[in-house]
Amino acid sequence: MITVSWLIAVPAVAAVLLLLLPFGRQAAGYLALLVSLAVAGGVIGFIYRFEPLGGDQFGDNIAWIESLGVRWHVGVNGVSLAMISITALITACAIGYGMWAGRDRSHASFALILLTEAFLIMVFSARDLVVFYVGFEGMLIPLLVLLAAWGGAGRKAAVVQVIAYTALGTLLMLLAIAYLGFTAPGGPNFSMADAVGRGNDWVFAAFALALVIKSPLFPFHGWVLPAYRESSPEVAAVLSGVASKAGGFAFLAVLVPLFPAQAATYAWVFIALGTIGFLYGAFLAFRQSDGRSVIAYSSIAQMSFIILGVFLLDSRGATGATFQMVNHALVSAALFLLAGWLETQAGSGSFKHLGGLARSRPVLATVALILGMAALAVPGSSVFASEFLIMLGAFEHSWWLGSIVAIGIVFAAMYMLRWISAVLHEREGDLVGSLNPPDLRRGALLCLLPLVLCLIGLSIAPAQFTDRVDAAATALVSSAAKEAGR
Amino acid sequence: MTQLVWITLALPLIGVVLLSILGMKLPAKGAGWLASLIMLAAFLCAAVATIMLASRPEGDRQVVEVAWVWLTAGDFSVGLDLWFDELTAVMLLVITGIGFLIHVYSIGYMKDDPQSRRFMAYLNLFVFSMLVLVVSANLVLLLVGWGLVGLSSYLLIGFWHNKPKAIKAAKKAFIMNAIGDVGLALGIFLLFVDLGTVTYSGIFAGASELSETQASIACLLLLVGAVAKSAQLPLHTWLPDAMEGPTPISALIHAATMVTAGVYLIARMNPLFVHAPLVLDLIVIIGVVGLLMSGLIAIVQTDIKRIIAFSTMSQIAYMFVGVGLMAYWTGIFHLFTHAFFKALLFLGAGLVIHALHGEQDIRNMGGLRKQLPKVYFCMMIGALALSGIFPFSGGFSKDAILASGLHVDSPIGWIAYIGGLLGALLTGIYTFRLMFMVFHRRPSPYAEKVIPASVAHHGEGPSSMLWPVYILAVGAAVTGFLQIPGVTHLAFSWLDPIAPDGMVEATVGQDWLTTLFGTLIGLIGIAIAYHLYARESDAPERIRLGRGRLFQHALERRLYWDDLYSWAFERPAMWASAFLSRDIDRTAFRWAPLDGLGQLTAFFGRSFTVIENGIVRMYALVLALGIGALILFLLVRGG
Amino acid sequence: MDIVVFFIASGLAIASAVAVVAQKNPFVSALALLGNLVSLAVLLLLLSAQFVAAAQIIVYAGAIMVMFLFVIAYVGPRSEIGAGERKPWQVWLAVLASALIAIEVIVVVFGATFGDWADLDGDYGTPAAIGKALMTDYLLAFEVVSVILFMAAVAGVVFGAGGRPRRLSDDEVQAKEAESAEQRRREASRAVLDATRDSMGEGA
Amino acid sequence: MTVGLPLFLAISAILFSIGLVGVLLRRSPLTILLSLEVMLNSVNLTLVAFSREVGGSDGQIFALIVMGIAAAEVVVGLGLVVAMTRREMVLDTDELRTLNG
Repeated sequence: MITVSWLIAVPAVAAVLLLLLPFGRQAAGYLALLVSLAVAGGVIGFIYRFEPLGGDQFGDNIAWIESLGVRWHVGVNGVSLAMISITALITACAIGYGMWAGRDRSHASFALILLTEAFLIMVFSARDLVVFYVGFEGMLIPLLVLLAAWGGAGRKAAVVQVIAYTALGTLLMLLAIAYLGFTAPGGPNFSMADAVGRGNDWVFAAFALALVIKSPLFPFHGWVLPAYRESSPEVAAVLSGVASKAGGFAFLAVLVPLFPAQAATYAWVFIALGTIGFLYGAFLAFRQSDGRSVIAYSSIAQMSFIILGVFLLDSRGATGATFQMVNHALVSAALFLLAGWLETQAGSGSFKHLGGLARSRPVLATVALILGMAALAVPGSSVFASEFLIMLGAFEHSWWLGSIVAIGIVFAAMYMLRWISAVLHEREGDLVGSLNPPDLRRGALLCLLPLVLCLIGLSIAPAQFTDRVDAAATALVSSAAKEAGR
Repeated sequence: MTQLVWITLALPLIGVVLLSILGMKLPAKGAGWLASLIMLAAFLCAAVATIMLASRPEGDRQVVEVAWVWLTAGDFSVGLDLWFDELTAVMLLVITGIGFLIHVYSIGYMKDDPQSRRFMAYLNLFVFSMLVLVVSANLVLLLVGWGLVGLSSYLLIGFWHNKPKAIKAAKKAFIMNAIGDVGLALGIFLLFVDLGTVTYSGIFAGASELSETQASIACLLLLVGAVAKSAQLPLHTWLPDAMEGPTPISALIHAATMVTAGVYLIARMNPLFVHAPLVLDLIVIIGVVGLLMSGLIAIVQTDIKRIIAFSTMSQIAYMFVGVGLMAYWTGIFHLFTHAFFKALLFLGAGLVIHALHGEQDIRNMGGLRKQLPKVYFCMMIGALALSGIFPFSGGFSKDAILASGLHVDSPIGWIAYIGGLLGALLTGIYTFRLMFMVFHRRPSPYAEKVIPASVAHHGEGPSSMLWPVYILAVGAAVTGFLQIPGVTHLAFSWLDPIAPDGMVEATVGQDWLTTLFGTLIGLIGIAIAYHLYARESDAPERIRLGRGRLFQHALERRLYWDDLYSWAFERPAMWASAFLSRDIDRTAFRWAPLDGLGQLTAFFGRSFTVIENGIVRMYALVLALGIGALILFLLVRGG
Repeated sequence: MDIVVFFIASGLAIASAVAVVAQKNPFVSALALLGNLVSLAVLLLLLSAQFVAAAQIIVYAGAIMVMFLFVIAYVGPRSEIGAGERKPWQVWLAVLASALIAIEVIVVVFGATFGDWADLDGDYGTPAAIGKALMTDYLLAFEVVSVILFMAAVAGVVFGAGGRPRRLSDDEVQAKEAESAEQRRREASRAVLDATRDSMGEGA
Repeated sequence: MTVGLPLFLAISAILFSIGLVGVLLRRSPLTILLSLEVMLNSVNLTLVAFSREVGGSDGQIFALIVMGIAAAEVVVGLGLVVAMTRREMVLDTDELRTLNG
């Protein structure tokens, strides 16, 4: 019986092997791809066997560090499954893209991506605070190395930015977890289930601040832009697609259930910040001068929106937030791959040099258009479905909140249309002629296609997703909702 | 029967998929015919389904079917629900029928365009979206269709994507419509919060439980959506710009189908709107003001398609008046006839533009009657129908709307009646200004130069472009006979069941009286147009430079709506966004934290370089001092 | 009797220690340290630690100090480093720290109550007793020290002899020669200048 | 016997602090090593004095071992001085500041 521990162990072991053994570029790529596909296969098995009402599944619970009461306790519920699925998918696509693009010291870069995957799955399946913490902070290490070693020209400053922001959060979270673990009755105990409701306001604040920074939520978004813009495309895809979702996931699956009283009391803070961030990010996105900045700001907006959804503390908000995390992961990963592809092929991502790409590039135009339309939540898309749920939840929370948030739809339309037309339409940019190959070809296309197909599939039948997730997501916020008197 | 509707819905989608996948493997013409045949099949299915619906007893013509659940969360669930009744049937016929004709027309119109396959795929996508909009049995699915037609409209307006103006217009249309989507979505949220359901049947059943305030707010929000989609005041500015798209698009989307979705929405939701009488009055007022305003603006426009676009706005405003007066059937009836004559006018205009190699300015036309007689004849039918001249179709439908105003006999009714008649005068003037300037008068130098060669080359146009025009001309001429006051009664009786609370129908006498007035006023308008524009005359120029020149200028600037939006929203938003991202975000959120951290580190660094200077004995000194201090501490503490 | 010896010896020890620290010439410092060691040996004898005192004289004064003197002789005059540029606060802080420690210890020592000296066995402090302890209870420590000493000896050889003087490239040699020639010339001229000035001064 | 343990300890502390001043203030490695010897010796005195107070030989053994270590330290230290000399470096500890941050 395959448990989720396997999905963590396999990529981790493969990463170590890749780092230690002298693989050639081809061999390393194929091994990494194979491993990531194997993980994806395992996840598909999970999806197939998953019982929506069955609580935690595919888990393990064994002693790990006995003297500290730390247990290797992992499990998968609906929300975890959703996040693990996109992790597996996006990692596979990122590795595929890395193979296609060809990196120096490729075995190391693939190993680090696989390591990130292992840590991420650890975060998404953790049922013990220490396991969670190790995954949450551990994933930063390979990502930072990837950024520092394979990033763009401004990578040094970007790394400093990221470290400066996240180090603070890390420390606070560690303190919060230590408090929860060591004040447990009957000796140290880090089990999440036993920590419910034991924290006070300060612990909540420390924990929340760490997540706010990681997500990121306005006003702690300063590190996002350089990090996303300077990473190589596949790393940006992982970073924005999954790593940032770890923050949103932790809000929903760790913070709110662990601190129901505080979550209910201070929900308004997060709702306010989420609303501001949603509108702020969207508003700023439409004056950026290159594709990746537009997508980065839209990611800030979307993450704020997701957290807003979590803190609505109802079924609509929680399910919608989970769904939105998945959708946004797919969209932003694909967009970053696409924008990165364009940037590397053309030599610049600036709108000044691009434009008119739709002409005689049908595949590129189609993919870009589908992604753009999904990103602006055109009705009927899966992004629309999830945004609709969150906004409906917001409207049920209070009509004015729903009304304010709905303005975001217009902003999203504005910046995405600007991106589409700046890249695809109008006059042809001066660097467009140098694109080689001129259109998306097999290699890069194959990395994008799974993401696009998943989006289309989710658009056709979003209920297939929400049915599996609804029970778990609702359960996660139910105690906080009770505290809030809803 | 419902299977047929499902097939109707599925066919265009299959078309999209086929055209996208086969793509370049198909010859351009083959793609066009494939798409057209699919549309024909869809039309036939819709027609058969309608006949089957008609064959059912009158009280039993409302079919609801759930295909699958699309989205769930807690107690909220949205299905792919189908709603098939008389109104849906009318819309299906219009969409697929006119859609088919325009597909055929497009084969000829786009034959020289290398991207015609993409065009056909978009067209099919549009038809699919529009069908989703009208067959939906719940508001969310309607919103899906609503958004998808906006998307297809965006794609098609911006079809020639190397034209910056086209792309700008497409974006403008999409964003305006997004504002409408927001209104509609908020309306749906409100209804769900109040009633706990989003299905039509649930809303209709619960509508009477709503207070008037609740119902009014919900209706107002729905109206925002309707106004944006139907290009009514104050969200109308996108429609004239949308004429940058290919002409068949203007005919199909921006005249016959999509822009009438607002009317459809109000007619569809009539059991709800009944509970919001103030909103209904507001709709009438929006309609009256809109029809007068756009009629006036149309008189001074010089672009042939823009004139027709403003006329579309004006005609949809009539439909708004109709539904606002609770005479829903008149609105839908006018929608039906309008689809024919307006598509006819657009397609005719497309033939003219085609013959003139893309020239759209009517001042560069003139005298085309001789070279394009068939086009002239067909467009004349359309123009007469548009001007509401008896016995053409527009006359019956428009007069039915105005007669309802007379019948209602309230202040609002009188406003509608008088405003509508004034509008008829304007309609006559601008329509025949167009006709006279294009087809009569002395040919302009440009037309003289271009036309003979063009006609000699391919006649008035390829037959794939001419035949749809002929068919539409027939439609524009005869569809009005569905409802000859006192004789036939089909439009009312067919649509009557859609309004459970009943709807307004004028008496036969009121009808004929209005028809008389309407025709007379229309003829007066035509006469004025003849006087001013049919012959060479300096009258228009005198007006232009005379006492009314400020007014003239205002009209030419479309009453400054675009300038208002530009100055009130677009520019401040652009400036604010640039300011925020360039000055605030970069300094406050990106650099300040890092810079602050850097300053802090540097400060500590500088402070410690005094002792951390690499000289070992200084380290030892610190060590010794530390030991001394430690012992001192222990001593003082008395340990 | 004891107390007189104690004060004389400790006075000598302190004086010689000050000399070690304060003398500019390391040769003198080393000799002062020798005096310090001898005074300390006297103090150790007062404490009945005959063997340690003997070892102090033989090992320290005999072996270690000789090594010091050799090295000082080898290094020569460049071993003399004056006070140089030393900031006054450094001096004050160093003195403060040292004085602080000394005073604190003295305060503690005189504030505490100790028992009387223990009664001694006959062989207390004799080489036999020490040797027995070293070879039984403290064998491991003894062996470890011997290993450390051995390693230190190896290290001393490596440091002192293994490192080859940096060989200068030809260019550098030439540059250096030119520099020293220049310097000689300058010194010579300065000497002449000084002499002239002196004579002129005398003349004036 | 009239000389008490506190006197020995006090002398030891004074010697120790004198040596410390030397270590802290002198810049010649040779002088520093010499000052260090003063410090070590003062500690030896303490060890022996306590040993006498208790009446066991442990302290004396300890003092002997300190001597051994001191010898080792001197060997290494002097080796370094010789190496510096051979490399024509200035014998000034303040010049060796690769440790600075």
